[in-house]
Amino acid sequence: MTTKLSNAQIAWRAAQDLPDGAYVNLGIGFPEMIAKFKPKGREVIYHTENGVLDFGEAPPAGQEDWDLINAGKKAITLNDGASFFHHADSFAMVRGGHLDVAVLGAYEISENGDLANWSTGPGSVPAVGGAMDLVHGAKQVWVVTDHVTKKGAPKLLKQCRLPLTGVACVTTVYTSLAVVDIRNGRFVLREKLPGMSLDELQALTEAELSVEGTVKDLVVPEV
Amino acid sequence: MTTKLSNAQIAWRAAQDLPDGAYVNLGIGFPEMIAKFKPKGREVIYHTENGVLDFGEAPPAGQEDWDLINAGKKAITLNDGASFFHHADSFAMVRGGHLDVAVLGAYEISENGDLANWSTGPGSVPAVGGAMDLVHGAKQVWVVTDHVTKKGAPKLLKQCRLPLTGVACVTTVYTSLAVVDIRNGRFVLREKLPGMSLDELQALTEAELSVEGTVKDLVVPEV
Amino acid sequence: MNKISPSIEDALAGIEDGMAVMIGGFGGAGAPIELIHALVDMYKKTGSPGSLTVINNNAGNGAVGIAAMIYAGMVAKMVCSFPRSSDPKAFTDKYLAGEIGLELVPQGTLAERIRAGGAGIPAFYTPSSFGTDVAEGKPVAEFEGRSYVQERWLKADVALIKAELADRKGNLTYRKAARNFSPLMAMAAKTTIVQASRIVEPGEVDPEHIVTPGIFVNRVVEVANPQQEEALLREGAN
Amino acid sequence: MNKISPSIEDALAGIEDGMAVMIGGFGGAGAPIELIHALVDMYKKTGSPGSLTVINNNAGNGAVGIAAMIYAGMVAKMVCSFPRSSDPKAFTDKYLAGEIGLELVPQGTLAERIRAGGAGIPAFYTPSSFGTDVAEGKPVAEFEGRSYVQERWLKADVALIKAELADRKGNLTYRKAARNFSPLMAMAAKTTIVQASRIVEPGEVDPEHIVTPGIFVNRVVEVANPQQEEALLREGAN
Repeated sequence: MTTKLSNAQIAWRAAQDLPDGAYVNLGIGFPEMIAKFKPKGREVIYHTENGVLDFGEAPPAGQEDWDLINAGKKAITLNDGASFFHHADSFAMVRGGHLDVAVLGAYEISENGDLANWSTGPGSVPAVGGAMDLVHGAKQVWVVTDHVTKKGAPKLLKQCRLPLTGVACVTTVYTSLAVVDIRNGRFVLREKLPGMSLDELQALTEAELSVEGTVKDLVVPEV
Repeated sequence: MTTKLSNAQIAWRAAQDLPDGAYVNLGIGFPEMIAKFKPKGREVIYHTENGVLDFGEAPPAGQEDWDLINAGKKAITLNDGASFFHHADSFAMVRGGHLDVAVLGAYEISENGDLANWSTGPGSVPAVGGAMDLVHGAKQVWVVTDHVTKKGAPKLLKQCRLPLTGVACVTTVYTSLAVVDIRNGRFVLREKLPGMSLDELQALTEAELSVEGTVKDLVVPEV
Repeated sequence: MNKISPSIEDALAGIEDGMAVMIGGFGGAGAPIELIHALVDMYKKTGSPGSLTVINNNAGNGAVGIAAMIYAGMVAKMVCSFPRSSDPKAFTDKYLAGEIGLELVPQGTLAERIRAGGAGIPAFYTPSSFGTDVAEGKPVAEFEGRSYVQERWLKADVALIKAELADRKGNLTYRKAARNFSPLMAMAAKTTIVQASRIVEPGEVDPEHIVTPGIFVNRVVEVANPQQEEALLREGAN
Repeated sequence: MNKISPSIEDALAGIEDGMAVMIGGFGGAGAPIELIHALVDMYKKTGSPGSLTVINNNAGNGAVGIAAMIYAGMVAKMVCSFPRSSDPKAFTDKYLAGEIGLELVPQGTLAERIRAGGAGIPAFYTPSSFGTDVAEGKPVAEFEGRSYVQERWLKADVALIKAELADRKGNLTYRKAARNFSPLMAMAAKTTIVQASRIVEPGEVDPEHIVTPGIFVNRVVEVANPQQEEALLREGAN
């Protein structure tokens, strides 16, 4: 029995929800992993905020062109139909509502969809990048994250404690234990690990998990 | 003795002040004539607000490409080094202060540089085009105009009576009788027709014509 | 992903009464004549789509393009900068008779408002029109000692534009000054419908040369050898 | 009209203490390494230009490019979205010691503020950063039921950018994702200085393919086979 999903498994689960023909921005780091698990037969067009649309996989080592990178500064390749544009046009795509899905990581998510993912508070160097733009404009904003912090504290909260990235912006959270939609200011549980009771999941979640209809089993292959 | 300059002569005079290497927008109609009189040896790059920089003369009749036109909808040709861009980029050039000179026609100009050139008041179809943008942003805004209306009334006024195109925007007025700079809210006479006294010119000008230093003769060849 | 429509009629499906329609083109360059005339035919046949708000720099010329829409009676309002063109009779008559609305917008402001609509910028400040009748009722603010007028974004339900090359993913190039407002309108409309002179395979156009990335485009229909509005007018078409 | 400078030193002339300098590049793509390093050499030799405000998406990486400027001590303040890169030691140490300023700007807002600076738009509203610490002190307004933050334009005295092709009139193309902020910065600086990998004759680049029209460019210097920041970093350069 799986006690929690690995990051790769969370990415796999999120990838199953990518709509065919969608324009998608995968945040740097963990969310980038989603591309690897895109279901076969679906065409997804990836956007990276540094000015490339419709890029493909990483090139083989040694064949990188360092003028052809994504927002995570990783080397990429182009699909047929790719295009280049400057940063203002790139964020017009983001802010103007042209992306179907943006996926980000999170420190904390609140039940009204607030996201905190850019600052752990004073003392460090603050860095926000494109996150504050990406949380606005995309039709769906997904978060992929462990369900709890490394210390075991809930990350799905009534209110975020850390500095916010955006207000009321997250639409779905894919965690190591569950898939949770945010609707009308509430966490609505869509799927949970089959080995876990609702009470057990609720104990690891600060805000109330609503149930509307059936909660499906969150079943993910080894990846 | 010339009693007044023709439009072509006004255009000739304005053309003599085109700086070498300048980026210039010539308003549709009368101002467009200025290009014809550009002094030899000076390179001037013309901008047209519908998205072409560095265009050349009209093509021979019958060789027009109607996808290659200026803001006056006249067929143009391209110089080596021309470029195409969309309307927002084109007006970024205008509004962003990148043009050296914009030249427009006028119904009325006031001594503080207000311009009225788009509406003769109620009853007609209003049409403003790019004029309200062109009067802002260009480093110099020139007006070419007859010194008086067809009925003989002054066009250089204390205050405009017709609806304004822009406030305090005109820097120089090239008229059929004089060249007048606008400085610190005053008309400063730079040149006048040699056959005309200052009093005679003032009588055709509603606002006061200041004199700073010498007034030169406005001498223009037959063109 | 295949955005290619099999026919102009398919491409135009879903345009409804009362919609706001952006139409590319400046003067006679870039007008999507075949899309416009198919829409006029549709209106003449079915009485719909009518009561449209049409956004373009001009308000029609002669009897073709937007002028044909106005003559057909399907336009309730024009949003434009220059409704006086060389032959503006279609608009002028209806306007003076009070039968068509007009929102007059300075050309640069029109372009910027459309871009803002596409870029998710609900409002911005511009020096254009400050102190003029056109700014009446709009908020004014001072920045660094100079006065500016607040303008709002402009969006539309549909954009009809003309491109030179297009692929099934919706990537576009334009031809010369026919580019004008079209890349902006493609961004600002819910549904962007393109007539392209030639459809190519994805990748045939260098990624450096694509002007409108496919993300801004919904439907593409090939119209080889499209009519050119200015040429039509000069031929005296009506 | 000839905007070609005979040397990098000529191209960089007139950059003074305290100026705001926009520098193209995102991560390691598009950084004008040769211009930057010549400026660092100039500072090391003459003590000027110092106290610069540098505008870039990042705050330097390793010991090359902007990091070299920071190590040299010529940067008073960074305006950027992401000062944490893979090796941000140059900035981090100075920042934590209080020896360098930081204005943190969300990436899309940074791009839009620079474009606004170039386009004569003194302020605009964006949803980005609403309700966050980054919006503190900024005016907020509601449009169509949603809240937005007012942001101001961003301009600079100088822009240093890297292009692929350039001609004597200043027309530019870029290479792949090295385009990023450079076309915007070219618009927003009083003096735009370009290092181009190759200088061509006007007309050699198709007018449809020019990305930055020459009106936005003041000086061009050819740097054939330019260094690529990311490649330098991976080679362990310092």
